[in-house]
Formats: sequence, C-alpha cells, structure tokens
Amino acid sequence: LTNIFEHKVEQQQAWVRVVNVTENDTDPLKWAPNWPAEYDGYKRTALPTKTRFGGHGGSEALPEEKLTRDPWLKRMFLGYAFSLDYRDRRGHAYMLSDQEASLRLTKPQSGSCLHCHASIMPLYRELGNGDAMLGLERSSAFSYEELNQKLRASGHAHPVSCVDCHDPKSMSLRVTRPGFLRAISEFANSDGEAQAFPSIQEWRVGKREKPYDPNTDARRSEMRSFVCGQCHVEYYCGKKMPLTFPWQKGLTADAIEAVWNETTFKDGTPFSDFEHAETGAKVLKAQHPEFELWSQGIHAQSGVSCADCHMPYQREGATKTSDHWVRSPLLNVNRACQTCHRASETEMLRRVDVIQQRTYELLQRGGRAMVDLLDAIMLAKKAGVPEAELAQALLLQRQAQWRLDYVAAENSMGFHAPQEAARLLAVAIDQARQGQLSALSARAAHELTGKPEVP
Amino acid sequence: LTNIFEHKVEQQQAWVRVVNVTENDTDPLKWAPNWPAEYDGYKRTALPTKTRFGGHGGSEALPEEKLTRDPWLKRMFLGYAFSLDYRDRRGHAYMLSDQEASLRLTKPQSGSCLHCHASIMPLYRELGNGDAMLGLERSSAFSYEELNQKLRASGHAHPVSCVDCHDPKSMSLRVTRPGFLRAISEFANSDGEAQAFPSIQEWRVGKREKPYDPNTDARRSEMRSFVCGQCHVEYYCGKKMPLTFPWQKGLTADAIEAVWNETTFKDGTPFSDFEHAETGAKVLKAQHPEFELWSQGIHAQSGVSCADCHMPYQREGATKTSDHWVRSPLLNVNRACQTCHRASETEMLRRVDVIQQRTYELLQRGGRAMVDLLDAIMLAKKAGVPEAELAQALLLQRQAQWRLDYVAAENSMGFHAPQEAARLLAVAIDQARQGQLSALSARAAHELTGKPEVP
Amino acid sequence: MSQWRKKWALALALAIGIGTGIGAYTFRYAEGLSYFSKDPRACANCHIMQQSYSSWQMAGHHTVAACADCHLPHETIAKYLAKADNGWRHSRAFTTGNFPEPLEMIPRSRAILEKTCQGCHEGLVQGMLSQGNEAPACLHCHSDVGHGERLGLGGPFGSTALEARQMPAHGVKRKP
Ligand code: HEC
Ligand code: HEC
Ligand code: HEC
Ligand code: HEC
Ligand code: HEC
Ligand code: HEC
Ligand code: HEC
Ligand code: HEC
Ligand code: HEC
Ligand code: HEC
Ligand code: HEC
Ligand code: HEC
Ligand code: HEC
Ligand code: HEC
Ligand SMILES: [Ca+2]
Ligand SMILES: [Ca+2]
Repeated sequence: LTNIFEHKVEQQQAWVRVVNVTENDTDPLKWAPNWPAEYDGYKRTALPTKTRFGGHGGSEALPEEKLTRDPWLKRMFLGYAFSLDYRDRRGHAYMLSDQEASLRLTKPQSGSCLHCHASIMPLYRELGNGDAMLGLERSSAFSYEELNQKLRASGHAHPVSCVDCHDPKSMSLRVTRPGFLRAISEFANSDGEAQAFPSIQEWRVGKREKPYDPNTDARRSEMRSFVCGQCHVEYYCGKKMPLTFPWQKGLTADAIEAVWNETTFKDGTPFSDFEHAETGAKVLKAQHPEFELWSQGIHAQSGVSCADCHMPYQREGATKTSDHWVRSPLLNVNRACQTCHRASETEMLRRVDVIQQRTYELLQRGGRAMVDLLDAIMLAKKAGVPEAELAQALLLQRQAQWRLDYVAAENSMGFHAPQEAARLLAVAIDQARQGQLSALSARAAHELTGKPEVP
Repeated sequence: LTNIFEHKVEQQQAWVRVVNVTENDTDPLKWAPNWPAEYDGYKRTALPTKTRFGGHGGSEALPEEKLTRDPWLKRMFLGYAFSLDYRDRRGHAYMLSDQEASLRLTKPQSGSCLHCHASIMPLYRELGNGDAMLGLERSSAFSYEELNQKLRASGHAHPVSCVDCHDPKSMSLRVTRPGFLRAISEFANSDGEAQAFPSIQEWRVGKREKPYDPNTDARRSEMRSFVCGQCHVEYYCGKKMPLTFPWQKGLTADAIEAVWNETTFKDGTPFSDFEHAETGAKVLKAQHPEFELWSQGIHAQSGVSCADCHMPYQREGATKTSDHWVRSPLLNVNRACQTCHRASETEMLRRVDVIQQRTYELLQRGGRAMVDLLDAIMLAKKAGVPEAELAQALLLQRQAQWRLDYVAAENSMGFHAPQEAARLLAVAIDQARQGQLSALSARAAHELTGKPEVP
Repeated sequence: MSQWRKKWALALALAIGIGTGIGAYTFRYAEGLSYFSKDPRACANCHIMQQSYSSWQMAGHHTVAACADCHLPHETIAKYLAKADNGWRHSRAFTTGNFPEPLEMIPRSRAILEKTCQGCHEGLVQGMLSQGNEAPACLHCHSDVGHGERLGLGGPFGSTALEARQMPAHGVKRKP
C-alpha cells in the first residue's frame, strides 16, 4: 500500500525544479536536485566495467595499454604520439583525467583536444567573445597545457556534462560542439548517402535556404545520436589546421579518405597525420569513428539511435528515465536490446559474440598483413631500392593502414556495422598484400638489375 | 460483390481430396485437383524472372553464361567441365532440361547427377530393390546418359515434384533424398555449431540411441528448410565416390574444407575435384552452398526458414497457402519480408541492394587477386622454378579458390549471411595474395640462384 | 456512449459511402456495423482481422486493453470520425480484395496509436514527454505490445509461432 502511495507522490514530483540551471552550470552536481535519477546514472560512469571487447576492467589507475596487447598497433604508429601510449576507453567520468594522464601529451598537443574531453563551452564563448565557433578556432593556437590551465582556472573542468547535451531551459536534447555543428551541415550539403538521417534527406530536397542546423532541423530520434556524434567521430586535431571532422563527401571510410587526400595544409603540403618512422610513408590516423560506422549499419538505417542501446529507458518507481550510466549495452541486454529483440539474453550475447569474433579474426589477419608489408618495405630499403620505386608500396601502406586502423579504432569490434567492417578489413588486407608485392618485386628487380620484369 | 460471398464460402472449405495420390505419383498434374493453388504456383516456376543478381531474365533458350560475364571464373575452372558451360540458375520447372542441355555433359558425368534434378525416388527404389539409399549408391555406377534414359523410360522424368517434399498421405513435409538424410545425420553427430537447428541441439544432449532422423526428429520450422537442403548444398558427385555432402565436421566453409582435406578416394589419392589445367594445383569446386551459408546467418539463427522467404504464405480468398512459385523473394517483398519487417518495400529492397553490392565488390576484388595469383604461378613456371618450390603457392591457390568459389557459387550474392560472406572473401583475398607472394619470391629466388632469402 | 452519437456517426460513415450505393450494402453485409462496438470480437468479424485478434489474445495487453482502446482515439468526436474512416476503408478493401497482405498500417492509424499509448501511460512517460521537442515514438521500441512480434500471414513468428516452433514435422494442416 505504501508502495502505491510512493508512486503517486513521485509522479507529481517529476520535473519539479528545485534549483535553476543555466548555460554556465557545467557542474552536474548543480543539476542533481532537479534530476536525481539521471545524475545518479551519470555518476556511475566512474564504476569499472568489463566485457570481452568493451569497458576497461578493474580498478587499475589506467585502462589496459592497447599497444602491449597488439604490438602491430605500436609498429603501425611508429613516429606518432599514439605509439607512446594508447589505451582502452572507459566511462565518461574519466575523460578529462585520462587525457591529462596520457603520455601522448609528452609530445606537443593542441588546445583543441579539449573539445571532446571537458565541458568546454563557457571557455569557447569566452575565447570567441560569445561566439563559440570562433572560440574553437582560437583554441587551436593554444598548447594543450595552456588551455587546460585556463579551463581548470575557470572552474569548468568537468567531463561531458548535462549542459553539453541539454538545453537548460527546456531540457530538450541539443548539440553544442562547434566541430559537429559545422561538419554535419557540410555533410548535409554533400551528396553522401544519408539513409540514417531523415531530416537531412528532407533538407536536401527542400529549399536549402539556410544551412542545415541540427538544433532546429533534426528529429528527436536523430538528436539521440547527434549528441554522441559530437565526440565519437574521426577527427584531425593538431596545430596545422583547426579541429576538423572530415564529412564533406559523406560518412563512409572511403569518402573520408577522399577528403583527407584532397586536403592541404596552409603551407601547401598535402594532408597527412604523420610520417611513418620506419618506412617514411605519409599516413593517416583514424580515431573512434563510432558515429560514422554506425551510420553504415542496419540499426542506424532502421532509426535505432546510440541512446536506444547505450542509454536505454529504465523504470524508476512510477517514471521512466534514460539510463545515464552510458556504457556497454552488453551489461544491460534486457533493456538495451530486448525491447526490440525477442530473443533471450544469452542468445543476444551469442549473436554479438559471433559478429565480434569474426571481426576480431579479420582484424588480426589484417595486423599480420600490415607487419609483412612493413617488413617488405624495410627489406627493400636495406637492399638499396631507390625511393621512387617504393612510391607505390608506400601509397598502399597509407591506404591499407587507414582502413585497418579505422576498424581497430572503432570501439564496437565491428558490431555497429558488421558487414561494412568486414568489407573494410578485406580491402585493407588486399591493399597491404599488394603493397608487399610491390615492395618485393621492386627489391627483386633491383637485385637483378632490371629482371624479372615487374608483373 | 461476389467476392464477399466467395470469402464466406471459402472460409468453410477444408481439404477435399478429389483424387488419391501415392509415392509413385511423380507427375504434379496428378495432384492438381486436390491442391490447385499449390499446383498453380508450382507451374509458374516456368515463368522468366529477373532481379539484379537473381533469376535468369527473358525468354532465351538458356540462362546467361556466367563464364562470359566473369571471365575469371572460366580461368579458375580450366581443366574442369565447369569451364565449358556454367549458367545462371532459373525456376524449378527447368531443372531437368537445363541439366540435359548443359555442355558439361560432354564430359562423362555420373548418374548421381539426377539426385537433385528430377523426381528420382521411384527409380532409386527400383535400383536398390526398395532401399533408396542403396539405389543412390548404385546410381553412381551408371553414366548420366544411361540413368537419364532409364528415368525417361520409367515415366518419372519430372523436375522436383510434390512427392519429393510431401508425404502423399498426410501432406506433411518430409525429406526423401538419401544424400541429405545421411549427411544431416552425420552433421548431428558432429560437434559443428548447430544454432539454426533446435532439434539437433536437443538430439545431441539427448540419448542419441538412434541416429538423428529429420523425418521424425525435426520441427516443422526446420523441415521448411530441410526440404530445400536436399539440393541447395555443396556436394561431390562423380565416379570416384558415391554422392557426398561433406558435413561431418560442421556446416561452415572451413569445416567443409577440412572434410575434403581429410578425404581420400578408394585408390588412396587425396581428394580433389580437379587438377587446374594451367598451374596443376589440385583444387576443389564449390556448388551452391545456400543451405550452408544460410545456416551461418542471423535469419537461420532466428528460426527463419527458406520457405518463409521463398514460399511465403499468401491468401487466396479466405484460405492461406504457401506460394509454390519458388523464386527470388525480391519479386514478392510484401509477403516475403514485410511479414516480419516493418520497413517499407523500397527500404527492404535498398537493404538487400547494399548487402549484395558490398559482396559483389569484394567478389570482383577476389577475382582479380585470383587472376594475379594464376599469372604469378605461370610466370614462375616459365622461369623454370622447380615444382617443389611452388608447393606453397599451389596450396594457397586451393584454399583461396575454395572460398572465392564458395561465395560465387552461392546464389544470394551474400544476402543469406552478409558478414560471413565478406569474411570468407577477405580470407580468400589474403590467401590468393599470399600465394602470389610465394610464387613471386620463389621466382625471384630462383632467378638470383638463392638470393634474396624468401622473407 | 450515448445513442444519438452512435447514430450520428453511422450517418456520417454511410454518407461517405453512399456515393456508390453498393458501398452501403457491402458495409452492412460485411458487418460494418461492428465498427461501432467496443467488443473486440466485433473487429474479428472479418476474417482478415482474425490474425490480429488471436495474436492480441496472446499479447500482454489483452487483459487491460481491447482493439478500440489502442486503435481509436479516446476523445469522442475524433473516435467516431476515425471509426467512420476505418469502417469505410476496411469495408471497401474487404470487398474489392484490393489491399496489401500482410496489412500495412497507414500513417493516420499509427498516429492514433501513439496518442492512445500516451493516454494510458501518461504518468510513466511524463519525463519523456516533458522535453521541449517532439514526442518520442512509442512504436519504435514497443511495436509488439498489442500483438507480439509482427505477424503478417503467419510463419514461425506469426500467430502460428508456437505451432511452427514446436509442432513436429508431421501433421501439416490447412490453416483457417
Ligand atoms: C543496436 C545497438 C547499438 C547502437 C544503435 C549503438 N551501439 Fe555502440 N555498441 C553496441 C554494442 C553491442 C557494443 C559492443 C560493446 C562491448 O563490446 O562490450 C557497442 C560499443 C560501443 C562503444 C565501446 C563501448 C565500451 O564499453 O567499450 C562505444 C564508445 C559506442 N558503442 C558508441 C556508440 C555511438 C556513439 C553510437 C551512435 C553513433 C552507438 N554506439 C550506437 C551497441 C550499439
Ligand atoms: C564531449 C565528448 C563526448 C560526448 C558528447 C559523448 N562521449 Fe562517450 N566518451 C567520450 C570520451 C572522451 C570517452 C573515453 C573516456 C575515457 O576513456 O576516459 C567516452 C567513452 C564512452 C564509452 C565507453 C564507456 C566504457 O565504460 O567503456 C561509451 C559506451 C560512450 N562513450 C558512449 C557515448 C554515447 C552513447 C554518447 C551520447 C549519448 C556519448 N558517448 C557522448 C566523449 C564523449
Ligand atoms: C572529436 C572528439 C575528440 C577529440 C578532438 C579528441 N578526443 Fe580523445 N577521445 C575521444 C573519444 C570519443 C574517446 C573515447 C574512445 C576511444 O578511446 O577510442 C577518446 C579517448 C581518449 C583517450 C583515452 C584512450 C586512449 O586513446 O588512450 C585519450 C588519452 C585521449 N582521448 C586524448 C586525446 C588527445 C591528446 C587529443 C588531442 C590530440 C584528443 N584526445 C582529442 C574524443 C576526442
Ligand atoms: C552525452 C549526452 C548527455 C549528457 C551528458 C546528459 N544527458 Fe540527459 N539525456 C541524454 C539523452 C540522449 C536523453 C534522452 C532524450 C530523449 O528521450 O530523447 C536524455 C534525457 C534526459 C532527461 C529526460 C528524462 C529521461 O531520463 O529520459 C533528463 C531530465 C536528463 N536527461 C537530465 C540530465 C542531467 C541532469 C544530466 C547531467 C547529470 C544529463 N542529463 C546529462 C543525453 C545526455
Ligand atoms: C530500437 C530498436 C532496437 C534496439 C534497441 C536494438 N535493435 Fe538490433 N535490430 C533492430 C532492427 C530494426 C534491426 C534490423 C532488422 C530488422 O528489421 O529486424 C536489428 C538488427 C539486429 C541484428 C542483425 C543485424 C546485424 O547487424 O547483424 C543484430 C545482431 C542485432 N540487431 C542485435 C542487437 C543488440 C545486441 C542490441 C542491443 C545492444 C540491439 N540489437 C538493439 C532494432 C533494434
Ligand atoms: C530472410 C530471407 C531468406 C531466407 C531465409 C533464405 N533466402 Fe534465399 N534468397 C533471399 C534473397 C533476398 C535472395 C536474393 C534474391 C535476388 O538476388 O534476387 C535469395 C537468393 C536465393 C537463391 C537464388 C535465387 C534467384 O532468383 O536466383 C536461391 C537458390 C536461394 N536463395 C535458396 C535459399 C535456400 C535453399 C534457403 C534456405 C537454406 C534460403 N534461400 C533462405 C532470401 C532468403
Ligand atoms: C530436387 C532438388 C531441389 C529441391 C528439393 C529444391 N530445389 Fe531449388 N533448384 C533446384 C535446381 C536444380 C534449380 C535450378 C534449375 C535450373 O536452373 O534449371 C533450382 C532453382 C531454385 C531457385 C532459382 C529460381 C529462379 O527463378 O531463378 C530458387 C529460388 C530455389 N531453387 C529455391 C528452392 C527452395 C526455397 C527450395 C525448398 C522449398 C528448393 N529450391 C528445393 C533443385 C532443387
Ligand atoms: C546436391 C544436389 C545437386 C547435384 C548432385 C547436382 N546438382 Fe546441378 N544444380 C543443383 C542446384 C540446387 C542447382 C541450382 C543452383 C545453381 O545453379 O547454382 C543446379 C544447377 C545446375 C545446372 C544449371 C546451372 C549451371 O550450373 O549451368 C546445371 C547445368 C546442372 N546443375 C548440372 C548438374 C550436373 C551435370 C550434375 C552432376 C555432375 C549436377 N548438376 C549435380 C543441385 C545439384
Ligand atoms: C521443394 C519442396 C516442395 C515441393 C516440390 C512442393 N511443395 Fe508443397 N509445400 C512445401 C513447403 C515448404 C510447404 C509449407 C509447409 C509448412 O509450412 O509446414 C508446403 C505446403 C503445401 C501444402 C499445405 C498448404 C500450404 O499451401 O501451405 C500443400 C497442400 C502443398 N504444399 C501441396 C503441394 C503440391 C500439390 C505440390 C506439387 C504441385 C507441392 N506441394 C510441391 C514444399 C514443397
Ligand atoms: C520470419 C521472419 C523474417 C522474414 C520472413 C524475413 N526476415 Fe529479415 N530478419 C528477421 C530477423 C529475426 C532478423 C534478425 C534481427 C532481429 O532480431 O530483428 C532479421 C534481420 C534482417 C536483416 C539484418 C541482418 C542482415 O543479415 O544484414 C536484413 C537486411 C533483413 N532481415 C532483410 C530481410 C529481407 C530482404 C527479407 C525478405 C526477403 C527478410 N528479411 C525476411 C526476420 C525475418
Ligand atoms: C495495446 C494496444 C493494442 C491493442 C489492444 C490492439 N492493437 Fe492492433 N496494433 C497495435 C500496434 C502497436 C500495432 C502496430 C504493429 C506493427 O507496427 O507491426 C497494431 C497493428 C494492428 C493491425 C495492422 C496490421 C499489423 O499487424 O501491423 C491490425 C489489423 C490490428 N492491429 C488490429 C487489431 C485488432 C483487431 C485488435 C483487437 C482484437 C487490436 N488490434 C488490438 C496495438 C494494439
Ligand atoms: C469489414 C471487415 C473489417 C472489419 C470489421 C475490421 N477490419 Fe480492419 N481491416 C480490414 C481490411 C480489408 C483491411 C486492409 C485495408 C487496407 O490495407 O487498405 C484492414 C486493415 C486494418 C488496419 C491496418 C490498415 C490501417 O487502416 O491502418 C488496422 C489497424 C485495422 N484494420 C484495425 C481494425 C480494428 C481496430 C477494427 C475494429 C474496430 C477493424 N479493423 C475491423 C477489414 C476489417
Ligand atoms: C487502455 C489503456 C492502455 C492503452 C491504450 C495502452 N496501454 Fe500499455 N498498459 C496498460 C496497462 C494497464 C498495463 C499494465 C499491464 C500489466 O502489467 O500486465 C500496460 C502495460 C504496458 C507495457 C509493459 C508490459 C508489456 O506488454 O510490455 C508496455 C511496454 C506498454 N503498456 C506500452 C504501451 C504502448 C506502446 C501502447 C500503445 C500502442 C499502450 N501501451 C497502450 C494500459 C494501456
Ligand atoms: C527508445 C526506446 C523506447 C521508446 C521510444 C519508448 N520506450 Fe517504453 N520502454 C523502453 C524500455 C527499454 C523499457 C523497459 C524499462 C525497464 O525494464 O526498466 C520501457 C518500458 C515501458 C513501459 C513498462 C514499464 C514497466 O516496466 O512497467 C511502458 C508502459 C512504456 N515503456 C510505455 C512507453 C510509451 C507510452 C512510449 C511513448 C511515449 C514509450 N514507452 C517509448 C523503451 C522505449
Ligand atoms: Ca584522424
Ligand atoms: Ca563440391
């Protein structure tokens, strides 16, 4: 009986604002009295979680080092900060401290890094005199340490916070990050396939008078993914160019590669993330393209959003709230999957496992092909093959490495788009082996001075 | 208006048997008066149909030649009857006449070929004195021509017929083909993953007193695929061994390869389908593994059977029948797919297209890798590389060709298990390129008499 | 539900249908009047609706909601308009046999459903509805509340789910 009574009371309390919150309230604690259930969930992102390929495990100071687990990653990144330290992700609560602790910061990094690791909007507005987009642009001139200090001093040094995804007045979802706002509008303006985004399809056949703006044009179901797309995306973030999400031609790995290939730095040199320390190839680095890979999968194209799986609704007393403990859905199959899928929890876990296992097997196969390619190039160099004759092998290294890294850096081990991930790995493997063939035949031709003719 | 009256009347109808049918009634016309709707559908399998990758198109005498469309197929099959004539499939009505018309018959073929191309059971019973299994075994001693003549003389020269899938007394589904009966029982007895087959899982944990028998043990939903698994499967059908479905280790392409690798002919030589005319590699031929690939996909593992998509229910007045016009489900999306999927017809077609396009692209990529491999081996041979040093390249040809052919010969262009098909192609490409590397470095080593050392 | 409203709605429905005299006959004959009853068996009067009826009986809501609770607006006027609309469209379709099978819900029907879900579950989903932008689509996640998994014409996931999954191979019967 008391139970019913409690329910009734809670029902009325939903959404009673105990305190007022504003654009500058980056501390989630401030929001807690109004929305205690959401706040409780949010706080739990500090708890350790572990699945076969997800989460970060126990209570160690830092998550596991990917470079130790897969040495071919380290080899692939030689010459770049990622070869120093590259770890598993973990909960949102750690995003700022994990960044600060990374040995990648022993190389000079740009202030733009904070775009996705802190509740940065007030600082952007400050830097841009009210214009956040300008603020972001200015942020790339700062070193990471300088901007981090400014942030700490401003009192906004929190991980992603309520105000980053919610309008404090209406609590509607909204996107705040300038990087995303610009890029999604560029994407809308491209002719890249947009099956997952009905509002972009509509905008494209509509008047196009104003640039596409997710905060006014997107549907609620799209916003449930856009808020995540602010950060879980491929980017360039360095000193040579402002923070860029490369979506001008579409959201596929191939379209993104094409954008990078056509990009030049201010000094006119063609875009690349780094020069590979061993081979000298000018290569790319892919970072967590969850949003992009998801967009190529059947879930996205059926309207299933990130929040559907990673923040499923849960019943708390007499109201339903979104679980703000953003984490692997495999820890919460009942709510995350079974509202849509009738299969048992064991069966859902088995399905994911089959998909991830296939991806993992191909990924390791790709890693072996990459190592063989690097070996072949180095042997050719040792044998004195001139630079020019290795151009093709180096180009193939760039292409293969892009795709292999794309799937490796994506955090769902292929689940977000199983067939597409397998396709990318197949192409990566082909390119790596072709590079190896090119290096081998260049070396053979060199050692035979001209013979056998390269087939 | 009459329509409504009819509805009301039909609602009351039950199965009225106008004529009696028996085990020896292979002529579907005999069954027509009892089940006119099913018979009408069955007859329509003679109509031409066409989708992007399915069906066979217009009213030409014979379907399109695959060898012309994809010349790499022809090259891959050199030395085997499949390099003479290899066409698109079409409707069931043509199965016997298309076989008879095939130029593959210009090479001696075994009588067992009829197992899947005619209503053959009465003839098997005759050959085996009532024991069909024995009849099948004896059939391999006959040449195709001999047995075909016997069949024609017996009056049973019909394509797959009612009696092949239905018990004439109860009209229950049943499987008749000895090849399937033996193989599915062997598979049940293996520890191959059987996610798609609940009754096999049960049999395995049960007493196992009697061998697994689909006709008594399988569920109805499984029978709706087993009847197709009688023919839409990988096989060996030649003179050196009775007809074999290679399922003793499981239903994956890898498990089947393992079975072939461990098989020897009676004369003790290791199993292979043919010797490649150019390279001399002892290779395998994969035939239409629809049942096997389907079993690895999410549909099979969710209990969706062949008949669900290829023979969906349809309403005729107030009664429901299974559409016996077995054909591409893309010609019938509403019934075939929308019965389970909530997306629109256009959207379902688009989804299939995305899946098939990705598979097609990888398949062609695999074809190029295969041609490069064959070229590399031939160059090495020309350069005088001794046989022994090419052993690895030839082995890799066998492995790569097996997987490439497996996906090419499967008739859904990857749809039945999209990620698995992409995985197989990725592995095929890797193997083909590794074979090429092996041949190239053998040639280089040979031409340099010992140098550079093979990496 | 008052008597005069029933009559008013019937009149409206017939007025739409009367254009072709035959429409009225059809409507009556095919038990079109059942559109004006709350009894779920009334919907099942058409064999086309049989599948929906039997699957509804197996789904969670059958003890708390009947067809009309979900498929017709809860506000009186809107309810009768919808009844007339459905009544006319379904009767005509039934007569001509001209409709897709499995059935496809039209957007109007979908919109009604969304509203009726909210109607009963207002308290629970208050938080979801309180956000400024458009309401979430309940059917995106809960499309199986009324009838279980989508049924179409049957098959292993339809009203024959239990049958197909559990029935041994023998005993195929013509389905009604
Ligand atoms: C249909 C469900 C589904 C959707 C939609 C979905 N994901 Fe996932 N996601 C998963 C699953 C399953 C995993 C694998 C988790 C694991 O391995 O433990 C995963 C993994 C992840 C991971 C790694 C999680 C970890 O614990 O390490 C991240 C980050 C992620 N997804 C972000 C996203 C983003 C961003 C989106 C939208 C753009 C998205 N996901 C859409 C189901 C989904
Ligand atoms: C402001 C940037 C930002 C936004 C917005 C954001 N994320 Fe994250 N997310 C991160 C960072 C950074 C990490 C890694 C933190 C770490 O490893 O310390 C992370 C980690 C994760 C993880 C891994 C959690 C674990 O337990 O391993 C998941 C899952 C995830 N995010 C999903 C989402 C989803 C879903 C959304 C949208 C609802 C979202 N993220 C929005 C930046 C963001
Ligand atoms: C576009 C958004 C974005 C930008 C810009 C960004 N990050 Fe992250 N970062 C993420 C997300 C999302 C994750 C969690 C997913 C993962 O670990 O792959 C993450 C994870 C991390 C981690 C923990 C895992 C690891 O890689 O070891 C570190 C450290 C990190 N980022 C450092 C940086 C640094 C340094 C920069 C600037 C060069 C930077 N980030 C720029 C979004 C971003
Ligand atoms: C990374 C993005 C993100 C952050 C950070 C975030 N939310 Fe949310 N929040 C969401 C999403 C997505 C929804 C679901 C919106 C919908 O229903 O469409 C949501 C929904 C809500 C709702 C509506 C009721 C519900 O639970 O569905 C409230 C209230 C809310 N959040 C409060 C908060 C508070 C308080 C914080 C900070 C402690 C916070 N949110 C942080 C993404 C976020
Ligand atoms: C809001 C609905 C929804 C949620 C939540 C959802 N799915 Fe799905 N899922 C779908 C739809 C729709 C499809 C596409 C097939 C179809 O139309 O049924 C699908 C397809 C799949 C497939 C087959 C396609 C593929 O990529 O291989 C798998 C596996 C799957 N889901 C697993 C999951 C898992 C695991 C979760 C939870 C982490 C999940 N789904 C959550 C709706 C959902
Ligand atoms: C979930 C639906 C589904 C299931 C289950 C299914 N198929 Fe298919 N099948 C398809 C689709 C879609 C295609 C592609 C048709 C096309 O390209 O026109 C196809 C293609 C085929 C083709 C080539 C058809 C043609 O017109 O050329 C054959 C043969 C086939 N399937 C046999 C089978 C067999 C045997 C099984 C069971 C072991 C099976 N299918 C299970 C959907 C299905
Ligand atoms: C007795 C052997 C046999 C059985 C049993 C059998 N098939 Fe076939 N099927 C064939 C042969 C042979 C062909 C090719 C005929 C030709 O090309 O002339 C074929 C062709 C097809 C095609 C291509 C049709 C087209 O229009 O292109 C489909 C689809 C198909 N079968 C599906 C099925 C399904 C589903 C089942 C089970 C319900 C089944 N088959 C049972 C032997 C069989
Ligand atoms: C295990 C069953 C089975 C056996 C045994 C079998 N077939 Fe078939 N055959 C099929 C099926 C199923 C198809 C349709 C699918 C396809 O074309 O890939 C087919 C298609 C064909 C076709 C038409 C397409 C093409 O390949 O040109 C010919 C001709 C043919 N078979 C000849 C033969 C000959 C000759 C033999 C004996 C060496 C034989 N078949 C043995 C099942 C079988
Ligand atoms: C290749 C296999 C195959 C052939 C040949 C075949 N059927 Fe069927 N038949 C099926 C399948 C599968 C079903 C669905 C049975 C179920 O759901 O249990 C079926 C169902 C039926 C039913 C039950 C009612 C219905 O339509 O679902 C009848 C009656 C029937 N078939 C008659 C015939 C007749 C008459 C012929 C010959 C003209 C024939 N069948 C040829 C596979 C076949
Ligand atoms: C009897 C039910 C049923 C039928 C009929 C059916 N499907 Fe599915 N389909 C499923 C189920 C179950 C899944 C797995 C995901 C889930 O649980 O929703 C699925 C998944 C899918 C997926 C995503 C998985 C993948 O392989 O990429 C696609 C695409 C798909 N179906 C297309 C089709 C098409 C096209 C047809 C018709 C030719 C069809 N389906 C017929 C039940 C069915
Ligand atoms: C709890 C709410 C609820 C009740 C009660 C209910 N339905 Fe439904 N009905 C739904 C939903 C939700 C759908 C949409 C299903 C979908 O999208 O596949 C639906 C769909 C339908 C459809 C369209 C065909 C289809 O399968 O999509 C028909 C017809 C239908 N219902 C008839 C009925 C009849 C007749 C009754 C009473 C016997 C009934 N409904 C009771 C919620 C309900
Ligand atoms: C006169 C016979 C008949 C009666 C009585 C009937 N229906 Fe229908 N219903 C049909 C037919 C025929 C269709 C297919 C119409 C179409 O798709 O154009 C249909 C389609 C539907 C649909 C899906 C199409 C749409 O309109 O969105 C729903 C939902 C539905 N009926 C619900 C109901 C409910 C609820 C009742 C009882 C209040 C009911 N029906 C009574 C014959 C009937
Ligand atoms: C006439 C009032 C009424 C309508 C209309 C209604 N519901 Fe319900 N619903 C209930 C009640 C009462 C319960 C609790 C039943 C129980 O606990 O068994 C319930 C239970 C539920 C549940 C939890 C149990 C389950 O079946 O999964 C869900 C989810 C749900 N409803 C969603 C919906 C959706 C979505 C719609 C609209 C398509 C809807 N409801 C329409 C009254 C209604
Ligand atoms: C994005 C997916 C999603 C959407 C959209 C959604 N729900 Fe739910 N709903 C869920 C999940 C997940 C649960 C299970 C919560 C739990 O188990 O704690 C749920 C639970 C429920 C329950 C049952 C609560 C209980 O356990 O008794 C009802 C009733 C319900 N929802 C109604 C609705 C209504 C009405 C709407 C539309 C306004 C709606 N839902 C929209 C995902 C969703
Ligand atoms: Ca990058
Ligand atoms: Ca074979």
